[in-house]
Amino acid sequence: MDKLQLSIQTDDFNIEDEYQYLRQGNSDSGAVVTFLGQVRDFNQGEAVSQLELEHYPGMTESVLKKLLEEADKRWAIDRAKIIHRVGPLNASDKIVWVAVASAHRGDAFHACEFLIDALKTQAPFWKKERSATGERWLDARDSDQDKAQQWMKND
Amino acid sequence: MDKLQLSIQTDDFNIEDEYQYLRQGNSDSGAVVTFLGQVRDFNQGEAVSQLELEHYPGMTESVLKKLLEEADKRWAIDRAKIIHRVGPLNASDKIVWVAVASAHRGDAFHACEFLIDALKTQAPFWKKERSATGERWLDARDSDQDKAQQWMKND
Amino acid sequence: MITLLYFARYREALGQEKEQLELDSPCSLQELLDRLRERGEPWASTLNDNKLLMAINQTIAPAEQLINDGDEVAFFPPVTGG
Amino acid sequence: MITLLYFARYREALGQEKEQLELDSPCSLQELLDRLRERGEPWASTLNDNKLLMAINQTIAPAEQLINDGDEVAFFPPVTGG
Repeated sequence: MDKLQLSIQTDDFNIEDEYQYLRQGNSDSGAVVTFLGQVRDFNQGEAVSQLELEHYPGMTESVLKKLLEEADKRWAIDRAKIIHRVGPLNASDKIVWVAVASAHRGDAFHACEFLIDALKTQAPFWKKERSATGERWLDARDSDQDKAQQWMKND
Repeated sequence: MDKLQLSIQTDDFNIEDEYQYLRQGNSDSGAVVTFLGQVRDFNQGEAVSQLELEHYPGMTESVLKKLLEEADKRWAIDRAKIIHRVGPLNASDKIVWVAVASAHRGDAFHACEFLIDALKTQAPFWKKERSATGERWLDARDSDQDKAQQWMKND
Repeated sequence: MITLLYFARYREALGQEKEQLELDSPCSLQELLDRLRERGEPWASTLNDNKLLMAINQTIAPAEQLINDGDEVAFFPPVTGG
Repeated sequence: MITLLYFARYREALGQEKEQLELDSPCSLQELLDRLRERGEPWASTLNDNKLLMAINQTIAPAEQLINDGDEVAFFPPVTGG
């Protein structure tokens, strides 16, 4: 089993199954920290709201692979996995899951937060919101850039 | 549904089910951060290893409830849950799960890490290891005390 | 009457998890602890642990805190959960 | 021959996700960008975005980087995944 894994997929996934996969043959890790990003209900009161996730196939995988390798260099990691969904998603659907297993919970927390912060500013995904009133591409947030910068200062 | 939940139980639990429960009627939270602690294989090479989890019923619940309330005061939390197992556990079994849902991922990360750090030094649980060579009560670790202290400095 | 509870390695060393005790007059946790140690072994050595923690009614309490009739007093080593 | 890719709002505004272009001689990303803008609308305004990002062969690249024959060049707005 690969220590560092990633999957770009349209289908939903089961977190318990993913967790079982992460710890398979890996009883050294006492700690597993995960981040899950889900579709927020951005149109409260409106009947329909949907998110469309576009990405740059090939570049996405190569960016995420580099981020996993960087996390692996900076922290003590036994296993790490990123799942990111693409295509149409509905309110409360899972979008992204980042999981890090480690013998040290501090490392698991740091690596997991680094991965999601870096993913948000570096991985080529784009979100479009659709509702009854129309559709719009989301703008990148400065707060995400700030979070990502923090990890470089810590080098 | 209560915003802050806790469960002390002997049975295993399904993380996907718990996640569904956390987000039920809660589409405001874009971020869910979880910590899972599992039994490490502390006797590599030995055939049998088991962990026995003892706790102080009543006090356990009251300490965890206070920690959840403190986390809720310090960070923007939509839902939080702690599950801690007691009784006999085997290698790779889940021991503890801490989950925090928030509109802000930074808050979810901080609250989750605070909860597990505080739980480890304040909640009345005790671990005993059993293996073919005998059994022993685990000693508290100074590193856990140090981590817990950090959160007080940040007040 | 107060209730005493022992957990983890103390429970095992003392061979009991619970006992009830009559308090003549209000006393502090420290005074109770001294009284228990005076019973001899295994009390003397088991409760002679500088890491020992005490709780009154399920809240950690300092050695000088007074115990009242009806209280639940617990003795336990540093916690190791999570 | 190089391949150009457009993503997200650029793809929609330009009405295409991919095109192929003959390069007369090695040129920089900036020179390519200028050439595309000279096509007029919708190119001129769509690619006149100070947040525009460019990649060569799936790696973000600065405007002065040279493009070689056979390269895959992509134009896209700031990313919003996760």
